[in-house]
Amino acid sequence: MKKNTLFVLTGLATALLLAGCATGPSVAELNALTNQIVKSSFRDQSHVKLTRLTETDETNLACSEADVAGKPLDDKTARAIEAVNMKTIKWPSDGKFIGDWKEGEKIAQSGRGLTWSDSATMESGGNCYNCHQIDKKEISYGTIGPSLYNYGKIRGVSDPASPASKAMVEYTWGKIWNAKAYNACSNMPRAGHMGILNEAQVRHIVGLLLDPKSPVNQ
Amino acid sequence: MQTRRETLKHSAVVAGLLATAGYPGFAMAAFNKAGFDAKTVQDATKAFGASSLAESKDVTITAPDIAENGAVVPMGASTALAGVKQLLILVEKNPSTLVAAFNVSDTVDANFSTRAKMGQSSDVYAVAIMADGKALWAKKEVKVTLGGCGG
Amino acid sequence: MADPMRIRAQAAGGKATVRVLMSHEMESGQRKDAAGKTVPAWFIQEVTATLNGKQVLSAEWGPAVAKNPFMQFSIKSAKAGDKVAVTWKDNKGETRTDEATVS
Amino acid sequence: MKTVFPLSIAAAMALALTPAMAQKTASQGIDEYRAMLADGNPAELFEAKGEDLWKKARGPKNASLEKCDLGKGPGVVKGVFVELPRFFADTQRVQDLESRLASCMEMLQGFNAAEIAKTPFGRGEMANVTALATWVSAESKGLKFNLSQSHTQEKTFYEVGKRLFFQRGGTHDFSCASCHGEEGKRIRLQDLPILTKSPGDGLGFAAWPAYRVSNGQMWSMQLRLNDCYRQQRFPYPGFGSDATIALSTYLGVNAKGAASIAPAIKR
Repeated sequence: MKKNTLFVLTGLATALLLAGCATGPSVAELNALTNQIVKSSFRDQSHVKLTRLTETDETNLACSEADVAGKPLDDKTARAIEAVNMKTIKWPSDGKFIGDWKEGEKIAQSGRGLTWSDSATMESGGNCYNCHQIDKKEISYGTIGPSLYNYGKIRGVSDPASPASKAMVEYTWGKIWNAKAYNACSNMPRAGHMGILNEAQVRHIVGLLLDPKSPVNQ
Repeated sequence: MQTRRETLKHSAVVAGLLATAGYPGFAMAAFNKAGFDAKTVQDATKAFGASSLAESKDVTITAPDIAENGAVVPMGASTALAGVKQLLILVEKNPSTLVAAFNVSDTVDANFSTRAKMGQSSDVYAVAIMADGKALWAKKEVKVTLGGCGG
Repeated sequence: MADPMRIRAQAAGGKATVRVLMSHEMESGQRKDAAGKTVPAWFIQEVTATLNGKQVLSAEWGPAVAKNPFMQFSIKSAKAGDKVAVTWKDNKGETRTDEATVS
Repeated sequence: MKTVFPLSIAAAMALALTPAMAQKTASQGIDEYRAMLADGNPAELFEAKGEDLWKKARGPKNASLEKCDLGKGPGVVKGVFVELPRFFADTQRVQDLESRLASCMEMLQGFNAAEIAKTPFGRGEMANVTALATWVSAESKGLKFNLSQSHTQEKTFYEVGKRLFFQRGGTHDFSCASCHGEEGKRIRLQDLPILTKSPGDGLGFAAWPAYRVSNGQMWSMQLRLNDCYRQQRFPYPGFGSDATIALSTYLGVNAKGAASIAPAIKR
């Protein structure tokens, strides 16, 4: 294995050396080399397949490229990516947006699932507390995302079933289902779209955030 | 007060039981099995021969307010009182409360530190077993937080 | 064979502070392995220390002492050049002794 | 370990600026906890083991590693850690500390480096590589990172590493930058070092190998990266693979000027 990798690399590096001369390899050459190195360096482990990297979608490819270049996507590309992602959102099949906030809290606490050391069949957690403050009682929360404490209260959702709350309820569902529908290169995973959480789990999370009885809104 | 002979006898019996349960046999007769099996601070101190248990400002427990991980929690016990025989470190909510027992001699300070495992947030105790059979304690609450992405 | 301990003994103010790190699993007996079987308890049960060959400390430990244990204590009237030795013995009967010089 | 104290004081001061009261108390508590652990880092046990392994005649060739060239000539250990990964002429590739140690074990002692690379972390000769890396890193404690970028392959690896750092993928769309692209962020209560530039002395690349108190294991940089990738929901990166070394090159070059505290103690 290692020997092969070595040959691939030295072969390519030599080619790059000859082609690049004083200026070094071009961006396209470096991108190609990176792809080749990814293929030779990573392997399937348990249920986690190499295709998770080799079949990355256009959204991730465009955002990664923008990150490397150090400048955000232009408006047009960003809106196009958001539109593509918006189409993937599956709205609740029974029209019910608000689940059990107690279940939602459990899902928000769990960061398990979909790694090569997790069982392939387990229900994944939402990883929410890794990045967000949610229930104020939990002091172990991350700060990569904004605080979600008082999420519904701040947004004036006193009755999630009321017509006045409709837009906010739908946005919350959509954001959890596919965050990239609202912000092309958001750091937030696309929980519903990528199959991290199922419909019932998303419903519970929306409940945690918007149910006036949830500790989030106290 | 439990005599050393009784402790020996007790340990031997327990070791026998454990051996049949598939545990490795206990080679050391001096090991205070009853103390380390105790589920409460009171039972653990009793196993060290203490007849009474009282809070004391002269006993100090050192531990952090919050432990980032329950697998390793630094804690220490100390006292300046004369006549201290043993210093115990205990975690109230662990499956067995006693963590460690240090025998005080003329040649060491009555001040010991180690690191304990904690299954959950709990009060932790330092108990000084005195020569007159009294046990004096100090306690402190340690919160164990969830860390890491897996939480 | 168990790996060696790290013993640091430093003299100050007429006594020596001794810090010891031991290499040991300290298996609690509460943990289950991948197959769901309880991993049997395996832990250091007895720790003793000597100063120039004379015992100064003995301690009993349970399985709640953390893995790769740390212990700190102070020996009265110890000075630079004195020898501090620490011995541990676990519940499987395995034992290890290491020595350090007070600095 | 003395260097740790000023660092934790600095961290406490930085955290004292956080507005939320509960948060401040928690962070200060955690800081106190970390300071208590810093004195008596079990990494020292692995350091001692590593030093012993370096000097002992072992392997099919019954030789020690004392002639191993880690970049500053055969047998030189002090200062090599803060200059790795680098290009090695004898293997014609950029290598990090661990893959280089495996090469030395093959060339000098007759072990099979490819076999070592396949061994799980914490087992057999892989555990020995980790112990060796722990000791070698300790011999550069306090020195500042200063990786070479003079060889073309070193420059290429930096560029590839940068692309890997920003590569979004897996089920969660995570890249290294999702967590390490901005300053002052944390996951749960863990502070996250920014890795697109030097995060400062003893942080990020300058803190591994480290002893992990959560599982009582000694973690090398290869294992640190491996577990980052696991939690990113990425597939498995091979030990010493070009991807891990390119990424290390990117992190190491960015860490320029940061003083190493390795081996550190971590959650």
